[in-house]
Amino acid sequence: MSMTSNDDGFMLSGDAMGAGEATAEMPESWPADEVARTGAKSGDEALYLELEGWEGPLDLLLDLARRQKVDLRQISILALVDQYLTYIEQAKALRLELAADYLVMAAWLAYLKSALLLPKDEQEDPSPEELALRLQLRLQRLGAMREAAARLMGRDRIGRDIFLRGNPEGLRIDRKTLWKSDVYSLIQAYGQVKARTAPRIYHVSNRPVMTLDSALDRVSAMLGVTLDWMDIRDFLPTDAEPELRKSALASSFVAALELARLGRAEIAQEEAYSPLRIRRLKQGASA
Amino acid sequence: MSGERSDDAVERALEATLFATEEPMTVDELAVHLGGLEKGSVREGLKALAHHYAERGVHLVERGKRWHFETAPDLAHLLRREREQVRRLSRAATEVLAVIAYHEPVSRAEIESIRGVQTSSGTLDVLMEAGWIKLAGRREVPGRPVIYATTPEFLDHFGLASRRDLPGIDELRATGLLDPVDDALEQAMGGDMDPDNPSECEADEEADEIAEPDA
Amino acid sequence: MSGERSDDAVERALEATLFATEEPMTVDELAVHLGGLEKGSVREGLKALAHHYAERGVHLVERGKRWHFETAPDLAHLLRREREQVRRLSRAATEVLAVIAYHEPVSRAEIESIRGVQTSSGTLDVLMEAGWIKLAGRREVPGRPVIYATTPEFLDHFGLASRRDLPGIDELRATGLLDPVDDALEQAMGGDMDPDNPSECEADEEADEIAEPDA
Repeated sequence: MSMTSNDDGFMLSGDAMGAGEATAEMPESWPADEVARTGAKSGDEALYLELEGWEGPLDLLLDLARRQKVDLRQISILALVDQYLTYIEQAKALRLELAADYLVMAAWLAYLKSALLLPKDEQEDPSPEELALRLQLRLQRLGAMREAAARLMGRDRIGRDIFLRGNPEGLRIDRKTLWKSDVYSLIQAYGQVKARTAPRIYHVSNRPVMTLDSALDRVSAMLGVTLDWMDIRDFLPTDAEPELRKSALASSFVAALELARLGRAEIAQEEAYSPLRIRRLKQGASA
Repeated sequence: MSGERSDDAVERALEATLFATEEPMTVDELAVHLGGLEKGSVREGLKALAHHYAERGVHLVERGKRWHFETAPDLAHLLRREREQVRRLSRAATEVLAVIAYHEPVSRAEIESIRGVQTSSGTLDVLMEAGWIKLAGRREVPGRPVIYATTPEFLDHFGLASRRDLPGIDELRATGLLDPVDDALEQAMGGDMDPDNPSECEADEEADEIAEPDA
Repeated sequence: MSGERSDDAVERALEATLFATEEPMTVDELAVHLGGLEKGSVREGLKALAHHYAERGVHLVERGKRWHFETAPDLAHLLRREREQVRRLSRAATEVLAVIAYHEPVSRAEIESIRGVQTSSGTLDVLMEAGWIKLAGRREVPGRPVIYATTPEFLDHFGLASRRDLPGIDELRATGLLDPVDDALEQAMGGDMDPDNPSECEADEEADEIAEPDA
């Protein structure tokens, strides 16, 4: 008995709402057990108190359908509607709080019932027969899944009925690196080490410059020739390369400043960027 | 003679490896682990080994293409632990698991249309945490809903070699109980409103045609 | 007949119990676990079971009065396998190896002075792991630094009969391998490297070392 596949499958699926009791039986025997249990308690009230145990109206409908004790494909939808509506009415009478979806389902079923009772030619689209069939199909599918769940849970399960090795040694894979190189890389690397660390000789090439001293000599000498203003550019060597000219200009400018400081020359510039002019000061004129 | 000997060696190596492993192993994994053995000989070795253990206290079984040793089911009464090792599932979780297993891959909306109630997010979480279901991508329809499917661990836990072993799945499929309600309705309405006998319907073929895109 | 059957049942029960247990078990524990079985039949069952497994991939063994399954000793290598992965030596490591090969035995400080850059300890570790260099004692100078030399495996791997097969400085120059470093480096590094800044160069090589396994 304890080894049958459906045994205690539902115990494991019991939810927190005291449904362990409700689910302790094989699902096939639900309706009968439900009735029996309901009878054992004081009639309807006990049944309605389980309202919270239903997972929504479809769930309740399925259970009611099972009470018809026929194949779900042969249930009478009209009878089912009556069962449901009676159920809801009585729950209301007992002042049980009903979730909205139960009431919505009740209203819909009441509509369905009246539509089913109307003459055929007054039917709208979709027809009430179609709606009833749809409901029936849904109940069949839910019923099928519920049974499947019970059978699944009733299987021999690992950790409950079946056990794996308690203390497996475990498999380990150690990664090992195989290093690879070759002779060419080796001697090339050595060549590079040697080349990189070989003693080096630094060559500093002579760059064409005019030193401050030679500029000083040159400017003083040229200033001695005349008392007129001279453009600083006139002091530069005429045949100089551009690089030497730059150096000569800088040195000559510093030389001019030096001579001005010594009181031997004066410097004038009419405005920014205009030619810088230099002329000799008469000896003693500034003193 | 030497062939026999080498078969024996493969069998012993497989036995030792599968006893020692902490996780079930596929034929490929076993072949690699045993130093690039041919998959053919691994398969043969597994078959021989499973046969050897068939009547013993431990069995060698294949679950979702992965092999492991486990205790024989008929010895459950000796081994059942006092400390419950198996997660207790709520009825809702059990039902959701069944819907996913029998219909996979399914979206949450599809699960809800079968069960007729909303699925609390905790329910799917519990099943994911147990390692029995996984996200299986998205359905390429408006809204691109996430779809769910079962895992190899699910097959493992419930002792199923594959989903074809799901209890009653063949009957469910044959009776159309795994088809969407709309398809079944189409089929039933096409005929004489007789849902019991859809094969007699004239519109049978037509219904199939309509059903197919949804499948 | 019925006696045989019950022996078989005990054997199966012992097999499953010892397979599933997390700890090795004594005869007493087994007897209690199996519902107050006689210790005599537990002992006999264990003996029969040990005999059954004697030639298999796992053995049933007694250690300090406790019984458990373990991998057959000759298959222990299956539990710890090595997987080999081929990696090319980084340039930094190649340089260090070359310096050791040309100058052995050398200390780390000497290697650094020859290379003009610091040597990360990982580089020497890699060369030791490869089996190409070994510790060759200590230099008898202050600090007694460790000195390194190449191994026969080094000669093997590089296809050298002896270290004298390594080309001399003159030959290196002749083949252009001693060309000014700027050119050689520029060629090697695509020119975006500053040869005057050896520490930067070392950092680059370390990066290489890390990057290489992906290559």
